[in-house]
Amino acid sequence: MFETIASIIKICFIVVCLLLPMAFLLMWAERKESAIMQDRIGANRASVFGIRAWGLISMMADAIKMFVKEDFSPPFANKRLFHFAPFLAMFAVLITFAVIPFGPEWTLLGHTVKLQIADLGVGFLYMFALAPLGIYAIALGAWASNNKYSALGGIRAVGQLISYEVVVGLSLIGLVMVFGTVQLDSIVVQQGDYWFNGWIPKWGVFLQPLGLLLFFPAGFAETKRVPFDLPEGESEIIGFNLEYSGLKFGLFMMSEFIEMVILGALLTTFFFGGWQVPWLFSDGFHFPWGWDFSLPHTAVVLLQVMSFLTKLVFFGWFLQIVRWTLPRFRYDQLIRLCWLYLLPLAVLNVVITGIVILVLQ
Amino acid sequence: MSEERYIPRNDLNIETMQINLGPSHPTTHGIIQMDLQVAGEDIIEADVIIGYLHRGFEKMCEAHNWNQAVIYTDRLNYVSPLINNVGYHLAVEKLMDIEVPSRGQYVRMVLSEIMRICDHQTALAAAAMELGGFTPFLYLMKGRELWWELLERVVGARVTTSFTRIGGMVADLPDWFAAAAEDILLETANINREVHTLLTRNRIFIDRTRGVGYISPEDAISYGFTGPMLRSCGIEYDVRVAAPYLAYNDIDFEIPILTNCDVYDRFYIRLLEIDQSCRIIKQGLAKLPQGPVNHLDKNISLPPKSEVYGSIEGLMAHFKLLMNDNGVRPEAGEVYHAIEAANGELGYYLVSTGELCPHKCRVRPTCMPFTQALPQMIKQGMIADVVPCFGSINMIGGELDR
Amino acid sequence: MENNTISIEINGESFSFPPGTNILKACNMSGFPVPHFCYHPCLSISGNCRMCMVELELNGRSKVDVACVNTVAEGLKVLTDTPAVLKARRASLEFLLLNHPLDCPFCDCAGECKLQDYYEQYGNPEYSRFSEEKVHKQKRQSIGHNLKLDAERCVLCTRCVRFFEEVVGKKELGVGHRGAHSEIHALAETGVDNDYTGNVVDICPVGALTDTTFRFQRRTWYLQSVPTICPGCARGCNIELQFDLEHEYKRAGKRAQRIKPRYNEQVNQWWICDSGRYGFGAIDDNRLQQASVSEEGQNRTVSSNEAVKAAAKLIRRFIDKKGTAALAVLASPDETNEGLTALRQLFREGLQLPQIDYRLAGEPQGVADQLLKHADLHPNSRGCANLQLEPKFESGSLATQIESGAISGLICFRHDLPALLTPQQLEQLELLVVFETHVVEWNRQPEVLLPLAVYAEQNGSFTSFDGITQQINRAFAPSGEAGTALELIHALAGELKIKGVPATLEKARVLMSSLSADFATVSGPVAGPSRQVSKEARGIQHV
Amino acid sequence: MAQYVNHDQKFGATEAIYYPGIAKGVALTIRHFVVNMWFHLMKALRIKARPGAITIQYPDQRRVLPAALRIRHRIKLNEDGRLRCTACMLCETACPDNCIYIVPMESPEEVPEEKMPAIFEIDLARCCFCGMCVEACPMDAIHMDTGIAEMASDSRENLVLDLESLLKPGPIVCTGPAFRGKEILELLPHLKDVRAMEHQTQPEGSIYRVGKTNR
Repeated sequence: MFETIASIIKICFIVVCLLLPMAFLLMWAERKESAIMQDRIGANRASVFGIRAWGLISMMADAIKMFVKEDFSPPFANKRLFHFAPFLAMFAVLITFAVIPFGPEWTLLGHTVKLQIADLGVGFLYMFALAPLGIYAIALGAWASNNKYSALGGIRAVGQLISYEVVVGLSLIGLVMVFGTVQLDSIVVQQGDYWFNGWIPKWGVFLQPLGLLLFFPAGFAETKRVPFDLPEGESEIIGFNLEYSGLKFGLFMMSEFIEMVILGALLTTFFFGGWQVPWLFSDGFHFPWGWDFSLPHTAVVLLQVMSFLTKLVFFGWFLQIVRWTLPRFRYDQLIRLCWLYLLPLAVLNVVITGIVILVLQ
Repeated sequence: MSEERYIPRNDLNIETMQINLGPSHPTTHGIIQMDLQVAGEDIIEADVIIGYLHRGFEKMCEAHNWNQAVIYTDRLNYVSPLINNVGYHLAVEKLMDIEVPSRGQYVRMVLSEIMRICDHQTALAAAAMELGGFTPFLYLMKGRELWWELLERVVGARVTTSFTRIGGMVADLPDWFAAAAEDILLETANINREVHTLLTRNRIFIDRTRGVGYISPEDAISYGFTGPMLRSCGIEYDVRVAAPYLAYNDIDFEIPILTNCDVYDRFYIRLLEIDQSCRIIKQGLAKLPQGPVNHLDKNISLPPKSEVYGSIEGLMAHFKLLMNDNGVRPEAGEVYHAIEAANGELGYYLVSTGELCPHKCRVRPTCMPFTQALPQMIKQGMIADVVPCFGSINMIGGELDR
Repeated sequence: MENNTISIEINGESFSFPPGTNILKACNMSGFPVPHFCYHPCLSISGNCRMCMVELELNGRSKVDVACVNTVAEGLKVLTDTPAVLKARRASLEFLLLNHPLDCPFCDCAGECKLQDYYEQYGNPEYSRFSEEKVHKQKRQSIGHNLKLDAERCVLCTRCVRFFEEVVGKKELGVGHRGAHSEIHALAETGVDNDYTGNVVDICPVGALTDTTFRFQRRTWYLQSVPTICPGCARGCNIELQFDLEHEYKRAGKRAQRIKPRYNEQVNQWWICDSGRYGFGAIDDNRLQQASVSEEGQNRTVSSNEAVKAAAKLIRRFIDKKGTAALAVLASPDETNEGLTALRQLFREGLQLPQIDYRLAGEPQGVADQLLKHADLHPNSRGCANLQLEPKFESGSLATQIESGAISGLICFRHDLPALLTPQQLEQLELLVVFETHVVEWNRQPEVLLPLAVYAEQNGSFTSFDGITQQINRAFAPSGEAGTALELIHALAGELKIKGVPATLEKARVLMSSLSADFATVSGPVAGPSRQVSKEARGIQHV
Repeated sequence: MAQYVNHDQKFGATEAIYYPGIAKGVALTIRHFVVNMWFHLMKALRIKARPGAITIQYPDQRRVLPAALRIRHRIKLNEDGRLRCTACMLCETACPDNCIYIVPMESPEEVPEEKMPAIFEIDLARCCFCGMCVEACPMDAIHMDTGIAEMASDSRENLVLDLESLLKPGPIVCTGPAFRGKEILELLPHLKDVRAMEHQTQPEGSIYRVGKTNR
């Protein structure tokens, strides 16, 4: 009973308090952050009673506009698939977050609650099984629109996402080999170890630097953002969502931003210690230079959840910076990058990791 | 840098798809249509359809007198209108066999070079943005904005400058101009550095542009390329050197040549030319001679306002120039005069029959040959290559369709 | 013969002239125009403007002198543009401009002002050296019903004084005061009063004399011009009709702006009378715009085509019922020869109508004078007579014929029927087809009323009282739906199935030249409206 | 003298792999972000600093319009309060767009200038703001210096300025927030100098108006 209630609360927390607000914030950040780095101010004109809240009201106005805007569907579209696709896209991204741990185990009223919706044995394999559902959403939406540009976008999306799905998986194999598990929770817990007398945390970034360099672009490509925004490529083919408007366009866009949140969460979880705070143990801080602070369990849990969220926000910010700095790839270069550079390197990474593990054993 | 691209084999009997890129498409800044036959992402056939912005510029000039026609030249290459003004009036002056005083020549040269910077910055910005680089776009636009802020204070308008007149300019440069330009030159160089960092040293950008839109030097010549497009094919031709006009002979500057004939070089050469234009502006302002900017003949340029308001002679000369049946009438004859506009050789062919209005005013648009060569450039590539190719030719609808 | 010509050298070329020719005229004739203000070929030599400076060289001695006072002499060498001459002209101009007010912005003469033209050609390249206060004189003096004098602008060439004295024969203007304060005065309190006052505005080389009808209406450089013939009387004076279509979308209506005389040695020389000059208002005012048809008391507006069809039907029915003798045609002496030829061809040759006339008893007559005015107020009575548009009935007895019932149908071109026939007489007509240019108050609505173009709206020719046939030219399109007589009669003939009615001006010309010797040559320029012509035309005063 | 110089590019190892170029670019944009963010922060904390952005918040902030700017027309009165325009129609003649329409009339006896406009219309829908009318005016009557840039209208008729609206370009009152454009000047010091110098050299009474037009 408690488990069920806790799960429901966790799902609500994740969706209502984490994913949607984060996606919303990312949309806001996309505008304000790009503006600031481009010496602009960004959206700030909408106001309620004179309050502009640094453009947040603009975002709300946008959201309202999205909801009330005419929901147009092209006359020769396959209506059923056309309407279905955006919801599938949203579903696919929301469901993948289930396995990501956003906090440690929390002992509450005698019960131990894992701050993770589902601690599946298959771990992130679950994600790689479900995330490609988004590809169907895009392909279906693009095809159902009955538009040549959309169709091109859909085809690009399928090619790109499926290719990079492989690299995403392979680049994490090294990590799995190091930690010996596919369970995300256990990967995060293991990143609480330290090297060199506790000076350096055993984060994935230090264990698998090449893995990070491979996972980062591959994951980025999965979010379909510049420089990997070929399915959209608004100056070339306008994109798979060309015919979508109103709420359904909003769903596509939202799913894209949630994908960014997920990418941030994965980067955090795999390479940056998940909810771990350096030198924070279950009873408090133990710094290698000898300082100790003991903290109550709840405070530690909250700090660790905060740590997870902070890392998430940082990666959100960083992904935006990268997105607004770079030009876009060309389709053949993108595919070549995947199959000729990233994939062999990922295999190499697995081999090297294996050798290193063998040597260390 | 980039490997051999997969080229679709004809024996596969690929069914092609027709795609109309334009007339209103984000890539086609300006209205132009590209009719593409694609197999997948590869372009098999390409055709460029122009004429969506045809306003009858040349015909309209025939209904306006020699000075009034200058407002139409603003609307040719609306990114660097002042160069068009200068070119037009240099042609008229050649027809009339007069020359503006040397200060006027320097002022025209400096303003032309400022416009060249603005044009290059806009072209680069648009090209960068279409490749997805929105940030360099805004940095470059910021750079252009500084120049426009300055020009607005001198010329009185940002786009529709209409600043030259037969025998001179509407006004002289103010005395604070050099100091203000100095600061903006620094900022321009700084923005150039930023663009180098963001784009020209970035592998993604290099991949997107290197080897793309190749056109051989022979083809470039036979299409009639001029300007940065031609010089990026390794051919040394610049009107400023081949047939010096204004004060370019007194200025020490380089004309960059690149030899790879691709989009990267067209992009890069514009950045280099911005630097050279900065040099010209600096030297021009330093050497700016004293004296009048306008030709002093009362039958050519308007008398000073003090004379118009204060003496019957000035008033009559003023009326004589402005009344319909009077005004400037070049002697019957024809002339072709070309200048180095931002995009290449901008030529005006004028025929006078001794009337008040040009009998014929024909423009050699700079971007017309580039647009003609566009199908050849994009036929080798993919849909995504249309974007940098199109960006690199810097097509300006106003000038192309006239 | 050799005694009668004197050969001189102008700018190195030899010319020969009859003795007594003045040098200015000689230069102008030889293609070396000399600037001048006071000289006019029709007036006596005054020699006061000092603008026509030329260098005269005789027997090795040379001097710079005015060209108008000196006459040609054997072996004389004339140089018209040596530096000395240019310097002298420049100095003269500077003097003339010393006290000239800064009036170009509101001077009507701007654009056709000799001062402006000569300043452009010969003036000081520097601007003014004069920094003192200018002499002020009275502006805006009314010196006649149509003349305004601005004494400040006057350069005292005295052309106007001499014109009244020598051409009109009445001394009406004079010069008063002395030196810089000299002014033109009207000698009578009421100002000048004769029939040729408008001409002094033409010959005034600057904007001192302006015409109240044109004053501040349009700027001269907007005007387009077309050479044509004055329709005011049978003299056939050559005129330039000047008009303006600029911003026509804003000011519908007033197109004709003024009339200027056009030089013709045989007819009017440089002049026209005031009634001809100020008659242009009729071109645009109160014009009939649309055709109308009256059926059973119902009057409705129709297109010209429909009206022509209706007219043809009615005429055909009338002839079938009453025969040709009951249908009279009143042609118009205001129509062109070509229109009249078509009319003659349709009604006399085609329909075989016996009753054709061009006069109507009681029409007003003018007063003739010595110079230009003629008593016949129609420009083409001679043309009508040449085409034998004479009736079988006694001229002037149309009214009685109508009353007696001999004539019960009338086709009328441009006669003021309501004024000349009684309402009873009009009521008696069974059929009344009227071609009219202006709106007329009808007490009996014509069955068919068709709008007709006036002389400014068509090409054609008029024959003056002494048999000179001269070309008139179309300035602008007919007002409203009006058509020319030629077009309408041709259309009517088509509806009546009558062959042989000329459709074009050229065909009508061929036909009419076989009818009278007067029509053999049509003199005068054939020209459409143009600014260039207008510039030449405005140069009328630049003689 | 100009000379041709070959500038061909050779790429090295840093261009062969993606990361260095990307890292440099990202570093550049991060620098921009941090610097601008710092000044935004300063501003949020009400600490005097230059603004973090170069943009101008248009209806609230307005650019200082330069004296030379060609913008909506007006007709000047002379020192005695009389109309300067004498309907000489040179502006109408010089106008390449035919957008000026003047009907002249004779002025009352007491006015020295004999002629004045009865109708003076400028059709802004046709006007291309080339300034040739100002150049042509021999009476210093027409000027394009009102600083009014907001001329939009929902009908063509409203775009025709008559004599009255040309004489009174509309009450120009500062109803919006006070001008905050100084911030941009501080961001771009050279422009500040331009403005300072311009104000030194422009004669008194030349135009620039800031704030909302009351229309």
